[in-house]
Amino acid sequence: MFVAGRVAGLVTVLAAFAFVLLGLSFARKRPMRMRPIPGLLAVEEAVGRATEMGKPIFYSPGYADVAGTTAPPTLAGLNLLAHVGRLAARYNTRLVVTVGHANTYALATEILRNSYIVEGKVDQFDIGNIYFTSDVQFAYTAATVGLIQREKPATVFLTGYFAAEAIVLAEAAAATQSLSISGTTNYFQIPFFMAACDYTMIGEEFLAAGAFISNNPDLIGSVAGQDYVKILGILALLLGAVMKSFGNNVIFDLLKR
Amino acid sequence: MSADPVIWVSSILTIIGFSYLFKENELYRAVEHLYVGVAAGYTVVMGYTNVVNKVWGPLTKKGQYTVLIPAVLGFLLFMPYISKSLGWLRRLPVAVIVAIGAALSLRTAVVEQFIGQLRPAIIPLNSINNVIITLGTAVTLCYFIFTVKPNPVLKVGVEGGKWVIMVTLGAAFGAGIMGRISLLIGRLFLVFQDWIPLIKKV
Amino acid sequence: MKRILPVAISAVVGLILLVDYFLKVPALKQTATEIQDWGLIVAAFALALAAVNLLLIHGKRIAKKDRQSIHSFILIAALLVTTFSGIFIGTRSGVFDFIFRSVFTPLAAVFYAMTAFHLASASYRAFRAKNLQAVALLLAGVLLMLGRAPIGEVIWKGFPKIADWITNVVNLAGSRGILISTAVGTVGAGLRILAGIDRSHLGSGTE
Amino acid sequence: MKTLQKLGQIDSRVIYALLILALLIPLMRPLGLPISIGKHTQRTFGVLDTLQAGDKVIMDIGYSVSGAADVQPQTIAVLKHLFGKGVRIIFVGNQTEGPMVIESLVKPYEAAGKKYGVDFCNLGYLAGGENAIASYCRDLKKSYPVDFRKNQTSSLPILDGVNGAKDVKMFVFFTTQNSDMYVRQITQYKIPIVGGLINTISPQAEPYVNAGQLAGILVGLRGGAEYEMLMKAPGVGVASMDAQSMGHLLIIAFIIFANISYLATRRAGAKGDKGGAK
Repeated sequence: MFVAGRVAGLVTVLAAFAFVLLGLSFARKRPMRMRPIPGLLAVEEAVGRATEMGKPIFYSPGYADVAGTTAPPTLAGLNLLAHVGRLAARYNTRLVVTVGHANTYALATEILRNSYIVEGKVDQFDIGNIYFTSDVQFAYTAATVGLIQREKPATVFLTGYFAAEAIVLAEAAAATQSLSISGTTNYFQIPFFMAACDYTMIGEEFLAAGAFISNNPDLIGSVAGQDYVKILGILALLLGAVMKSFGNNVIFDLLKR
Repeated sequence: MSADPVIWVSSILTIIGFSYLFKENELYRAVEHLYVGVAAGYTVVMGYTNVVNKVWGPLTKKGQYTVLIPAVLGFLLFMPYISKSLGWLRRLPVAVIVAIGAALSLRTAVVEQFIGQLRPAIIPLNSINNVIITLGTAVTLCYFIFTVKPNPVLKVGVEGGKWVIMVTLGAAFGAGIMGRISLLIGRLFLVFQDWIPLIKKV
Repeated sequence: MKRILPVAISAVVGLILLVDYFLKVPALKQTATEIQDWGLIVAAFALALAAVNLLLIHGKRIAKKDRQSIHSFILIAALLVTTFSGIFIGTRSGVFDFIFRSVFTPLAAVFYAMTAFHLASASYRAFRAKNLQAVALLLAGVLLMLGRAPIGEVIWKGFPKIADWITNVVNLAGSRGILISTAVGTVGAGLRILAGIDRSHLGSGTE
Repeated sequence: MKTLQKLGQIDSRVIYALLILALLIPLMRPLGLPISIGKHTQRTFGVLDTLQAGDKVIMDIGYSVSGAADVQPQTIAVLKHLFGKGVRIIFVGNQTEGPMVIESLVKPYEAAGKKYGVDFCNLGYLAGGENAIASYCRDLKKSYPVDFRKNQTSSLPILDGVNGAKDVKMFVFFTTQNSDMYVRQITQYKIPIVGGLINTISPQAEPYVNAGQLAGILVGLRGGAEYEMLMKAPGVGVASMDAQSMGHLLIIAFIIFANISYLATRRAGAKGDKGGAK
């Protein structure tokens, strides 16, 4: 019935499912709190800076699609865009966006229009500020860099899915002396963001930020559920190591099953 | 200089590509579009080959009619271009691909990455390096816990996690720079060895 | 129908593949293999999606006859020539090989290699140690670069050892932590999709 | 202070030119810096060296041509090793470019007498990413009914008795992507997996090597250079190493300079603020 070597995995999957459901039910009952994330806390400051300087805010969720493997970071980027859009509408600050993929473009326009509606400023919503470039990586990059150079924004958001172009965009942001907030799940690009941007959200930290800013209890609950699995992992790891130091292999062997 | 037309064309395209660094220009934009077109066409050819091998062949030569199911599903991907009211049918093949992807990565991520990486991290704490490896893994995990109420233990974990992650990202930073330099060296070989023989061949 | 059917398909497909992996059910083996194969075929069809999109967008641009239409013309011509030579003359033909080696390969490589230049100018202007953690990142990166390039060893024998320690000890711990955490994320996301909690991949519901 | 500020305003194009010179000069006039063999390369060589004449391996050419410069030298050196030993290689391609790259890689060997279908075969590209790997490892001939040269795979002698990854001695892949999907999908077949990686992703593969899930890795162009040394056949990899060194030194110099001027201006800025308050 069971496959040797996969039993521990099966138990983990079932536990994870239970934990996610548990997290969901908690999150649906009452709002959950999240550990403060500097990059997220800086969002208001960043928008305020643009308002004070009278310069635009630039936002890119990346060139990727909202379907497939690039979906989670792109969607997190769009969730954050909705929030930034509301702040921009509230403070009457221009928000310029570039999007690379047709599907993402459709969602981004829908989301931003909604942000302006919520703030009661639908008349100020200008679809011309959302640029659809190309889903070809470097064509998108060239267009985005050109826009950053022309607009000289006070604040640059590079929050979504980014690959090799990350360094090019981050450098363009630094060259215009703008405050930059970045976030992606692509680990190979995070160091470049980290070195060149003012704030960087790292991997899952960015996904969690996107979930919390969306106010969607299903997403938040699932973050909580995953936290429980991680805690379980940490406990198994530490306990196992301590026991192994004293020659006891119980936990180590359990994980072999 | 080389007499090979492949070397000539690729070197000239390379130089036009690099001309962007000097100034964005019309030629650069032209080769950019050329690239997008060729890449998309190339991908279509590969997809076509797959479909011929996996659908047309089995259907006509072996009479395997079951391959029609995925073929129809594949066709439905293009529904939004054909009919507005039936565009939603695109969701069916998308549901299939996404579910396969999710299930395949879920089932092996838990065994090979979650359990498979927890187990080798359980090592006797008998050397400084072993302690760093085990504790480092634990605090890195702490950094990615977001919803648990802050307590002193978790705070120490998160703070420690930050440092381990920074050094880890530093390693990725160095490796990333190395890789980019290699790629540029590759282009220099093309232009200054294969095309204009400035670099001696080994 | 529009909502439930795709979710039901995802759930059934997912369940079959999960059960097939975790439990010994010989009856499912063939079905699971078949489903995976179907996925390959659908994915092959999906490869043409980008081309169709490009043809539509750039076809419209050519019809508009604006300044950019020459670029769109180049794009469509390149797309069609490549496609036809690959399909009708053959992938092992001289024409297709020429396009691949003299146009596709160098252009793919040049766009990627260009990031090396941006990296150089970023290291000159943008990579700044804004806080102690950024110092740790930059320092680890520089030490790794010195340890991995032959010249580092010539300057000081210790550099490769430090680079090894960074990668094999600290990076091992950090990468492992990230890996485990990402695995949990993958499991969570997978479960959400298969259980129909997360339907974002099916679109926003307006189609 | 002023010179520092002026230096900070150098045109980007000057920086680009410096980078080209730093790489081009050592390529034209090699310094011949010694290249020591790292433990990853040594270990990987040892693993691949256990293969005997007639053994079959699956080799996934999973790199894109955009990143080929970092990975291809390794591939060439490993092919020299394996073909030289008489190992039989089943090629597959996980990126669309794969099959065309494979054809160019095998060309010299085919000219030298290696027989298609017996000593090697090119199964081509299979769409689907991770699912493609999972599928062909599970059922090779179902996933690939026809190879890239339009032969029925059931007619290829090299595939006699090979139904999946469990029937070969080893799995070797070269990639510009992540190694995650290979580890996830192939570890279950209990055969050694060897990965040739682009530099960028190599630190993340370290836990897999430590856990034994990857039997060995080769890292970027340097890995290729080291393998060339072990094969006593210096090629592009070895020829690039001096340039690689100079490139690193230049970038490090840039980073150090940038941070000195950053610290200096920040300190000057802090003083200036105080002055302003008075």
